Amino acid sequence: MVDLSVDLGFLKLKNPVLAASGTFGYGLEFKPFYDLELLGGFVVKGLYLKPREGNRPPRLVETPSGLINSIGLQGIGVEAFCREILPELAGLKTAVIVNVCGEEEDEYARVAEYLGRHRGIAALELNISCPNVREGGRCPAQSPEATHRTVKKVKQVTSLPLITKLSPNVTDITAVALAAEEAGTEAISLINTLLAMAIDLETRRPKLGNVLGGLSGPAIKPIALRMVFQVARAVKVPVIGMGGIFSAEDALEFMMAGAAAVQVGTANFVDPDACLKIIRGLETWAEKHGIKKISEVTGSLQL
Amino acid sequence: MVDLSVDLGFLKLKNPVLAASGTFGYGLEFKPFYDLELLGGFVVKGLYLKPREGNRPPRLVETPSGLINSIGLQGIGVEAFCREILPELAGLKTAVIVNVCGEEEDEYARVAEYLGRHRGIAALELNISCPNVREGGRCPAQSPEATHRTVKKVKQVTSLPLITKLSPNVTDITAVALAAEEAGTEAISLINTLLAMAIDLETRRPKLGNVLGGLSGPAIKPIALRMVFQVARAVKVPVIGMGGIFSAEDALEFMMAGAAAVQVGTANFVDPDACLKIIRGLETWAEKHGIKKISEVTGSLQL
Amino acid sequence: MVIDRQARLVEVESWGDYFLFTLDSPEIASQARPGQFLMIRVSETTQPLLRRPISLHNAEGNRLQIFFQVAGEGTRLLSLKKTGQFLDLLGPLGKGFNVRPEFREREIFCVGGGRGIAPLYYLGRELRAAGAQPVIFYGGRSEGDLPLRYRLETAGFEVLVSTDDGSAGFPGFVTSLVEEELKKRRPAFLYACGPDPMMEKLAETCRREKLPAEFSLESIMGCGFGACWGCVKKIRRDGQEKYLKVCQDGPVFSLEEIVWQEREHG
Amino acid sequence: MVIDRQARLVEVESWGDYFLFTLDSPEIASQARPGQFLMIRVSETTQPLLRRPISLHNAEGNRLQIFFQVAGEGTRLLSLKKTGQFLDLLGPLGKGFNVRPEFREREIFCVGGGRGIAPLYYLGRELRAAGAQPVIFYGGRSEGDLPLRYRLETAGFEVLVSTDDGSAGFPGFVTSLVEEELKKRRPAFLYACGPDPMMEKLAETCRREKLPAEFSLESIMGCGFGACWGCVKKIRRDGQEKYLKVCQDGPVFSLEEIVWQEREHG
Ligand SMILES: Cc1cc2nc3c(=O)[nH]c(=O)nc-3n(C[C@H](O)[C@H](O)[C@H](O)COP(=O)(O)OP(=O)(O)OC[C@H]3O[C@@H](n4cnc5c(N)ncnc54)[C@H](O)[C@@H]3O)c2cc1C
Ligand SMILES: Cc1cc2nc3c(=O)[nH]c(=O)nc-3n(C[C@H](O)[C@H](O)[C@H](O)COP(=O)(O)OP(=O)(O)OC[C@H]3O[C@@H](n4cnc5c(N)ncnc54)[C@H](O)[C@@H]3O)c2cc1C
Ligand SMILES: Cc1cc2nc3c(=O)[nH]c(=O)nc-3n(C[C@H](O)[C@H](O)[C@H](O)COP(=O)(O)O)c2cc1C
Ligand SMILES: Cc1cc2nc3c(=O)[nH]c(=O)nc-3n(C[C@H](O)[C@H](O)[C@H](O)COP(=O)(O)O)c2cc1C
Ligand code: FES
Ligand code: FES
Repeated sequence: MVDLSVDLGFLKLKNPVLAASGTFGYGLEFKPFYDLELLGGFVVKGLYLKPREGNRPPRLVETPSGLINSIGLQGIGVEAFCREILPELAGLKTAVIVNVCGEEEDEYARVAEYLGRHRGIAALELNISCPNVREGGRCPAQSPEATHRTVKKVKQVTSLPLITKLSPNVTDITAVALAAEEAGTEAISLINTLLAMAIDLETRRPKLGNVLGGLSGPAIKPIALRMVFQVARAVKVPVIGMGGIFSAEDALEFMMAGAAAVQVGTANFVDPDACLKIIRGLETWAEKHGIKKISEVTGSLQL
Repeated sequence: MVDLSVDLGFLKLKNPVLAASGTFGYGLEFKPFYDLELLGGFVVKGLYLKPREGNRPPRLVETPSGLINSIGLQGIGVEAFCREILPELAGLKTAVIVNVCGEEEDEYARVAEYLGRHRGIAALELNISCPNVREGGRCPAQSPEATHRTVKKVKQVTSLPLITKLSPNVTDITAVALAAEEAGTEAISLINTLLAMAIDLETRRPKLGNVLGGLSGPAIKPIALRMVFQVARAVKVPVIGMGGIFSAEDALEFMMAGAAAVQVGTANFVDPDACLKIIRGLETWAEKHGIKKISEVTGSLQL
Repeated sequence: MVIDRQARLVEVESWGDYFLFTLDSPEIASQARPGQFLMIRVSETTQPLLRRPISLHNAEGNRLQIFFQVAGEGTRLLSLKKTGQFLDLLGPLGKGFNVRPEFREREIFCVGGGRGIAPLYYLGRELRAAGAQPVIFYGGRSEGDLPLRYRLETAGFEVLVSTDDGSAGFPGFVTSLVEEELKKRRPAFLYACGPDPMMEKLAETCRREKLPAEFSLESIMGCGFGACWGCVKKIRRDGQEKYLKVCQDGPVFSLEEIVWQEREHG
Repeated sequence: MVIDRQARLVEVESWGDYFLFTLDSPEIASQARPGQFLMIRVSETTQPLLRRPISLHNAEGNRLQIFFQVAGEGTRLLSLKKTGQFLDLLGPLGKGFNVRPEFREREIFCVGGGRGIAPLYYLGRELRAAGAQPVIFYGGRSEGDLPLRYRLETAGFEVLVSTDDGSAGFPGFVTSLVEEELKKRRPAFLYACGPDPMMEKLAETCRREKLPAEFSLESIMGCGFGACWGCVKKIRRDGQEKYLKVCQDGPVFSLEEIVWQEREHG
């Protein structure tokens, strides 16, 4: 029997596999496919204070081994979430993590504060890295200073553990990670999507209603893995890796590179039971390699 | 008959398709496949002052719809190039562009100066964006200041037109492009490869001898296209777009986004006659769409 | 809603670019309703990455049928599957057509353009079972684009065909054929599935004629089961216009709910 | 060196994971030499992206043969090709084995491990044509890994087989079998192709026995024709150690040129 549990310090997970925000709905969408309690946890879709309409369609384009999305964080807002959805999730024996959004720095704090008053939330994930809601795809996670300020503000208003989610659209990902760590984040997750574009030759217009979008899926895995490797060597807090994870083997690469846990995003669309398959695959791999505790894999890369 | 020629101001090309540096050898490798004079031009592999051994193998890893390389600019050096190769290229009726490298800023200038004393070179492409030769994948094109300084130094020692090649591993690609423009570059080319990594689960070691490498191919096209779009709107000098171009349709997307010409890289490995196919595809597409001059496509994207 | 990774392809019929697959998938077949769809895995590699949405053309006993046209790489790969191979299906998905008791003994127009004909066979069967009289309109560019004509006719449906080039049936758009028929008879309801221009024209006609209708919409889909918010269209519901999910709240919407947007990109 | 996008697959033989393809490719066949290889397109999508290097197993008249083992996604896709389909080949590539006049009437050892046997059939034919006496050593993990044994024997070659598990022929590594034979006879030359551990062991033996040899090396290849510098190995030539291209300067190198590196990653 392999021990799949991982301890992030502020949070114990029964296994290192979390479903990524924006790809797992509010969790309930996946109930027809498997028992959510089998997951290490899941991160619900990003929430603002108010309901959001989201971006103009088309919102998706497929690209070679990848997917560009420009959803623009359509959602019901934190109040409706706490009223209508959270009660259904709160009893689950798995880590429910809420992805926190904000138009400006203060909104992040207000959403976090609101959520902090409710039960059933294991941690907050601070989404300062969505490329789909600001002009030109900009986001706070592109600046160490803005990252530091936002994390700090949120830490002041909630005692829930905080995972700060970084953007890959930066020159030096470690600088941003260190800023988040300094400001007191309990963990770092990365990567969000890469700012991208596609053009329709017939109409000569962008394929996405919002012009730019975020690239995810297997195409970005090599970039994500590099960034997780760099960040894990730079910070002391646990790192949660993601970007194109479609198999247990992919997840293991991220763990070897230094991730304590992983998130699975786009794969959930292709195979609704992707997380489950990955958890089982981790177990099989560990058994085959005589590994007793999966957490031993974290950072085991040899240079 | 479609007019495929494009005028970059400092250089007229018979068509907008150039073979990209590092993927076309010194040009001669492609002679068995077609007449090099059919090309708009080609960029030879990056050259330093001295011969270079390159990085430790393995140097290549395939990833979903992509390729990571860590060649490390193995090459014969600028002297041997001018002595042994250039005479064979100089007579060709196509634009021969030389990719200029340097360990530090002064070396770029010395390589450029040396090349400036030879005939048969249409332009220099300043490779300040290779992720495979410095610690942690860093390069001058990650800083507007270093970019400005390097371009300026090179401009002082040569009258050959200069194309500055940018790195995608930055927060704000337009800032770097503007710095290069300010320092006097005649054109901007982008993107070089994205810093990436892959891990071998069995050995628990990086798959590349050099640990990190640069990702190219269709996987990165959506990111490259976005950056070309951003840069073309920011600068006045012509932009040469590349990153995952495998078909005439891909090339057209880059042109609509603002590229005056394109470069074809990794595709040359898969189909040695990729550039030729793309040139023919451009012609067919233009005919079908009643376009008389291909250069009309540049920047024709509607928002 | 289930994942069936072992749906055996038992029969393939094809006409040029058009394919009719018969699949063994007891669990999905037992839950299916007309207007619902499947998400089908077309490749074992990461390219193309996503499943492809394809309507249920029919479900009977343990069997499903789909009818599709090769539109790009994904449907091309699907078309290469051979009898005996297994397909990986997710379904049935979405809300289907609503067949109402008051349709009994009334004529119901079912209008399909091109591949949009796919769900109307199943719908026609359901209408007939409910005692209604389906009239199937089938429009295509040319005679070769009407491969299901014979199948629909032999199933005993009244089938009216049109071709843009006049090579078969009514010469002109299927929407004009519907207009012509409306001069002659008054159906109780209209169902439609087809390309955007056809749908917009039909919407106009229905509004003018005050003919209640349901339209099956297409949209690029990330997941097909409500998890990605990628497939939305603007819908008027409960007095508000909002982006609803085509995969979950649709693909069938009632005509008056649909907000026809200025032409979307792409 | 040509691109042949219309190489028709005329025959497929297979044994478990191992495949022997016969292809119609007159132009490549007419230029080919033993030890050279092809770069084969395995997918029409971008995944897998690169062509795959596969040795020439044989060339005769208009026909080429390749022999390969499924190692991953690329070779798996290749193995799915059916008779009558067309393959997209680039070749012949690289420098082949050097067969010298002085081999005439001498015994020549040709050592292949696993899929490394692939080029030795063609080499054996060439050696025989040059009047030499090839002795083919064929090692595999188990009897099932020696699918070409019968083919080599019926071609009239002297074939010595070994299996790691002793299920056929000499029990043990093929390198030990070579050692055993060297106690009995003295060949003029040795050629080898196989997995790294086999090659390193053989290199030791050859050096000790002062037996001249050529080894065919493998490497991950970007292009196969010298354009990417991706396939290099450290080679001692003209008094210097440098990274030479396996695709262009190899894949065959003479033993004394090869610099055995501490085990590479990956
Ligand atoms: C609910 C639903 C049911 C459908 N049922 C059928 C059916 O029964 N038979 C059938 O032939 N087709 C059906 N379609 C359309 C089918 O899904 C698309 O033709 C297919 O996804 C195209 O994939 P591709 O890889 O072949 O082409 P691509 O190369 O992906 O695209 C080719 C063209 O089709 C467009 N396209 C891509 N995806 C979709 C999509 N999901 N919907 C509409 N257009 C798209 C692209 O923008 C492009 O212009 C249905 C679509 C939906 C949403
Ligand atoms: C000159 C040359 C000639 C060859 N001739 C033959 C032959 O005749 N028959 C045959 O069965 N195989 C031959 N090979 C090996 C064959 O090219 C690889 O097995 C194949 O490329 C693996 O591709 P894949 O997609 O199936 O597996 P992948 O999933 O790409 O890889 C599976 C495993 O093989 C390794 N690998 C990948 N590419 C290569 C490569 N180019 N060389 C060696 N290992 C690799 C990977 O690191 C991995 O461990 C030859 C290789 C070279 C370089
Ligand atoms: C359709 C879609 C919606 C997303 N929405 C969110 C979101 O609401 N909040 C967030 O932090 N990340 C969001 N992401 C990013 C993912 O959580 C993840 O960081 C990214 O997709 C990379 O992982 P993947 O390649 O496994 O998908 C979204 C991604 C996709 C594809
Ligand atoms: C094997 C390889 C070697 C490369 N060498 C160079 C080089 O010497 N100089 C340079 O400026 N870019 C080099 N590049 C980057 C390409 O020129 C190009 O910018 C990049 O690959 C993106 O284009 P593509 O996706 O079409 O390949 C190299 C790329 C590859 C794949
Ligand atoms: S396709 Fe994902 S929500 Fe509709
Ligand atoms: S494989 Fe490209 S140089 Fe050898």
